[in-house]
Amino acid sequence: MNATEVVFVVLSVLAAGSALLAMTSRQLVHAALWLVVTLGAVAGCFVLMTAEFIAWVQVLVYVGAVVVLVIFALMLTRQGREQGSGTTAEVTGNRWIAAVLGVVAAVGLGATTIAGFGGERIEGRRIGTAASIGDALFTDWVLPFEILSGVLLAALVGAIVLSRSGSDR
Amino acid sequence: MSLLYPLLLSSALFGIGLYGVLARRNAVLMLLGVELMLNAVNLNLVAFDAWFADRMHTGQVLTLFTIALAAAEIGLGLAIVLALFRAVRTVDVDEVGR
Amino acid sequence: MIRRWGYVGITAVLAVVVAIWAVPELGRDTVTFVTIGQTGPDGGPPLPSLSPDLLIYPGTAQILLLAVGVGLLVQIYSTAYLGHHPRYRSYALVIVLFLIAMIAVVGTTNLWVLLVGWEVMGLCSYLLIGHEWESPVARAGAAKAFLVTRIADLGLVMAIIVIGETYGTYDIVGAQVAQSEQPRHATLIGLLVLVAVVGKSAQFPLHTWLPDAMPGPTPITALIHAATMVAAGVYLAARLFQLYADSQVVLTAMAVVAAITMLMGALFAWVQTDLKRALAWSTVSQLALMLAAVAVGDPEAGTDHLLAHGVFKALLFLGCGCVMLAVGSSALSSMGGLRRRMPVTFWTMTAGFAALAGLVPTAGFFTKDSVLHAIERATDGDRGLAAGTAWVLLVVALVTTFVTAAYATRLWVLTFFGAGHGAGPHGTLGQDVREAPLAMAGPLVVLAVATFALSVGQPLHLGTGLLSTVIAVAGVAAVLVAARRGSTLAWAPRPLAAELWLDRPFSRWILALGTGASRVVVELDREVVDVYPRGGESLAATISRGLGLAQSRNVQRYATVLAVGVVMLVVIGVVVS
Amino acid sequence: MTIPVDWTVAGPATVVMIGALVALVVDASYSRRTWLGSGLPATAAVLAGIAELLREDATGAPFAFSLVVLLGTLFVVVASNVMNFENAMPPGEYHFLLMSASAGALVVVSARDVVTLVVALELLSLPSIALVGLRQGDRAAIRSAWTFFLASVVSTAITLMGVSLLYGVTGTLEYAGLREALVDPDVPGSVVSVAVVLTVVGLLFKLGAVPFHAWVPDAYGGTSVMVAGFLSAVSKAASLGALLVLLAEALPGAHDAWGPVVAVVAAVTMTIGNLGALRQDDAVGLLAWSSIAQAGFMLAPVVAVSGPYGLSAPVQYVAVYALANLVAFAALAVVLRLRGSTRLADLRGMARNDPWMGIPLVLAALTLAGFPPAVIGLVTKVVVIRPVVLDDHVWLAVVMGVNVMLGLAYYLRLVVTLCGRAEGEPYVSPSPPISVRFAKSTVLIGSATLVVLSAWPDLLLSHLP
Repeated sequence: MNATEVVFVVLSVLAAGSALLAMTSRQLVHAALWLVVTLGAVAGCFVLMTAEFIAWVQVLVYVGAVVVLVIFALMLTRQGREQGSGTTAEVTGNRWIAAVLGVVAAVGLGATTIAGFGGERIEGRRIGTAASIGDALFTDWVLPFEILSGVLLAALVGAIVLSRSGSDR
Repeated sequence: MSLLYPLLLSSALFGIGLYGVLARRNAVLMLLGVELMLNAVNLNLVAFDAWFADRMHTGQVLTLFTIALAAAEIGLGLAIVLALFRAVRTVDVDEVGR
Repeated sequence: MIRRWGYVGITAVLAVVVAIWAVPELGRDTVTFVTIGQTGPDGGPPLPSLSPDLLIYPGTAQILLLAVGVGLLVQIYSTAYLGHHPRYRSYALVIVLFLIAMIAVVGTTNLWVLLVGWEVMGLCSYLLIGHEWESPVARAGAAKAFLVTRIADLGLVMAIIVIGETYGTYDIVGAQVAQSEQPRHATLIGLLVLVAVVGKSAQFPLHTWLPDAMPGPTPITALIHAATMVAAGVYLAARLFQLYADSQVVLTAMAVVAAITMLMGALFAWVQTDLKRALAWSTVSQLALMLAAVAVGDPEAGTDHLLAHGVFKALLFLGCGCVMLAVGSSALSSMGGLRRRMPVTFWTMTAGFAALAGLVPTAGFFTKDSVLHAIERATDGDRGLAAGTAWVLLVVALVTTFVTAAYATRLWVLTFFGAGHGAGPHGTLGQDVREAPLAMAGPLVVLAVATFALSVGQPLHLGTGLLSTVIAVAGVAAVLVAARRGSTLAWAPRPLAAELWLDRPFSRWILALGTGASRVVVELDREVVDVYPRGGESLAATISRGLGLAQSRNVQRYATVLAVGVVMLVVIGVVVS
Repeated sequence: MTIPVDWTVAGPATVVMIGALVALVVDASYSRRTWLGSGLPATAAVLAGIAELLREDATGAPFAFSLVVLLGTLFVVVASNVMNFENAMPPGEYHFLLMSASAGALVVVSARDVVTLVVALELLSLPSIALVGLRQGDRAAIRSAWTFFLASVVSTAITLMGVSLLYGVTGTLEYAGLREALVDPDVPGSVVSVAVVLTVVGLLFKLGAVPFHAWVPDAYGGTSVMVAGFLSAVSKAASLGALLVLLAEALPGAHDAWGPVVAVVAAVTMTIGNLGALRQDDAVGLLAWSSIAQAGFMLAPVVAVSGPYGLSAPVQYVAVYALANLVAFAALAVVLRLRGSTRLADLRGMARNDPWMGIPLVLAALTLAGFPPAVIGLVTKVVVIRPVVLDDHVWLAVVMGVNVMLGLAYYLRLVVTLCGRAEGEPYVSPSPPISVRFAKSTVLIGSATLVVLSAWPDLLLSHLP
């Protein structure tokens, strides 16, 4: 096990642990913050796999935008009747089925990947420079890229029109 | 580096995300579970891209798209949650349905 | 008035066109051209196409003429019977539509056209049974007829698909040509056709809809539920006979169905207290006789009897309509003594009952004789049906002949003789009981003439002819003697046994047996046969209520179902591959 | 530098997307809140998209599905006239979202790689979700949107996981590359199975197949009737087309993995859908459940996608289904606008007292049931059962037969209700505004098409692939 692998394992444990905390924490804002840790750790994993560009996008978009949005939403939807400031059961009665399904999904996927890719190794070539990604994006993948702009626009318009209150009509 | 490390981390994150979606009472945190699942996918894609050293960078390009799609989804999703909160004054999924 | 005759005119034009087309074909017995459908891509079976290729078969010309002839007479009859009804227009138009559909069924060689005609006939039947939709009985009867004949349609659709897949064509002639080269899937096709026939021709166990269809206007009953639509089932069996003639399974099943139905129908007809329902059960029984002819390998005898039966049963139903118009009810208890007041109706219906009973020289005698002869020939066992089955069938058919003669006589006596049981408080017929108007009596005369005319040129089989005549006369005589001795001919056996039949143990035994058997069959019918639809319905309702609970509007539960589903699908995908 | 875009794929979608933007901008500068401001540009754009599609002179299943999508969108846009744009629905945003989803549907069926497919699927999904929630100030609408949204993102995530594994075993996401790579005997079979099944999930979700169906009744019931019509016709046709092309072009090598899954899903879907429809007492709810059952019918021939009718059977079925469903939903939209209710009890006798809307509804129900006189419905039922039989899935064919019978039960209940006798005082149709008449005309044109097709089914059967 070389140094890269050691760092990767540490980051993995960090990511998985904070993800678990994010999904079980009783404090809503804490959950969002644990998610930031997870996303950061995953970005670190990207760097270790030499995908630097993806790592920066992950940090910018997720940590910089998505999580901020989420925290805003959590604030805006804070319920009036906060019994003990959010220490009520933050999971539903569904949780045991959910836990079983989560474990089944994780174990199933893990077993599949072990069966399919056990023993394979990633060589340390640099794959993720901004130049090479940009080149691929604007030659081979230009059509989905353009469609993506449509998706973002449509989602934006949809979000605006949905969050506009009914009273201004 | 062994290919299995990122893949196993991805499996774990996917399972945890699924649990979150199915178990969290708060609608916003259910969305966070979805984000975790998408991150698991991204890990897979980048790992395979690195393993193949794909000249078309299919994996990384799809990862970029996934991140953008996740942003679009969460934008629309939070708008829906806010509208829902205005309509029924709660984001508790057990009560939203009633 | 002029409008009403306008519809008659339309029907007449239709009849003339068909006559011009069909009459020259009457004597021919070869098919002149063959059309085979386009084959599909990669040599697969052809696409379902609805090309309008019409073709007259030997034998179909008569059926076409029967349909349009009876249709025309019914249309004329209806001007008087229903002419003042507020929905007369839709009624008359539906009859025209029905006739066109019947022409499509009988005249086409394309199975899809046949299916369309078949379905349109079913729809017309439904609309016309429910014509008096103010009455709940009519609505229920229409719905029942509709639902039960759906089963027949399913059988037909699947039969058509199987024929198409087997022989690569949806053309009847083409399929027959292909079959003569290499017969395949005879049993499957035959059983599916049998399902279609059983539903459409009201055979056991799907027989219940036909008697319940009786709230429909009487002329319609004559047209659809005696002469044409129900006969289409038998016609289909005869038309496709070649495709399943090799399968002993099919022929045996058909013989069993026919045997059960013919006796059961006759017994039911015997115990009815309502003239129209009795005639309906009689139709069920007679259709079974035709089906028996097909089962023993002589479809021509079946279609011949279909023709004769179509004429005399239409006559009986139309006569029944005249009687109903006169006394205002179809219950036998309100009839009686009509002989002098309604002479035309009396004499024509007498001819009809004679034909039903199978008495010389009516067409009914000759065609029934042909059927019996065909069954008798099959008892040597080399016509696809096992000898034992054929013997049983023959015995049942002879018993049915006896019962048929008996109930025909009973109905005849109860309708036209006696004092007029329920005719009024003073025991005399009301003054308004008089002969039906010309537009109604005329068709009766035409049909009565046809009942005799059709016997011209029919073959005569001396042995079976004598036997069936003896049996029929015995049946007639037994009832006449009973009536002469003052029997009310009511079906309840106890008073009969106490008052009249003491000195005739044999007759009493037959009657009691008949009544008992009828009771058992009625019970079986209600308790056993109805269980399937009821059971299926409640099962579906339960499951669907469960689904309602699952549709909880809780997103998380939906997502859980989704995730569980994905896991199960992955397992299926991994395990099966 | 040339940008490598295949315009046969992108052409119509680009035209429609530009139309969406134009509609949004025109509406913003048009003072009155009516259909006219954005509906006209939208209609023009769809027509231009159809012209563009025909100009490309394409053939095959993607072309046919694109045509169904565009004609369906045209129908929805024109019939949307019926909606109350003054109060409840912002017209500009409505048309923009509708057209965006339509553009997504166009790309979905003509995609040639999984990346485009995934992104286009989102272009179809996200605007659809927004459309469902668009009725402002309506609690049921936003609730339905939430249900739809969550189920949609979860199935997207699952699909993406499948796609990532597919990429892992093959090293490519282009259909042609996948097709070659999966034939290689060295690919790990278990991973391929898992990957393929997970990938198919997203499309099955859009199709509304069991167990991904739960959003359908809620979403259809909560949203405006024409949006439900769009989802049931256009969105469903597009996802079926995408599934078909994906399985036929990219994954034939993994037939062993998805064949049984698709067969089981089809059988369960049609059964559950029909059973669910049995207990509905609202016409829209009935159509929602029936559209689940219909998804099962269109899915069944997919098991034989490599056979002689594998591609043509679902295309022909979905074309007729989409037309009949649109006619039904448009008629119900008119009814809802004029009478305020689509409950079956309130529709009693409609074929008699309001024949211009009642009879098309009867015709559509008969077509969906596959019951003459709507011959075309029957013919397409045969068309989808045939490949299943040819491919030796006898049990599935039997299930289909049973479900045709089950379906008859509730479709005919609808027909009988419509043709029955109205109780109480006779309904007097109010004189509708001109916009509603416009919507009515689409219903009549659609039902006339159904009649023509019933009289001459070859018109459809020989012109779609």
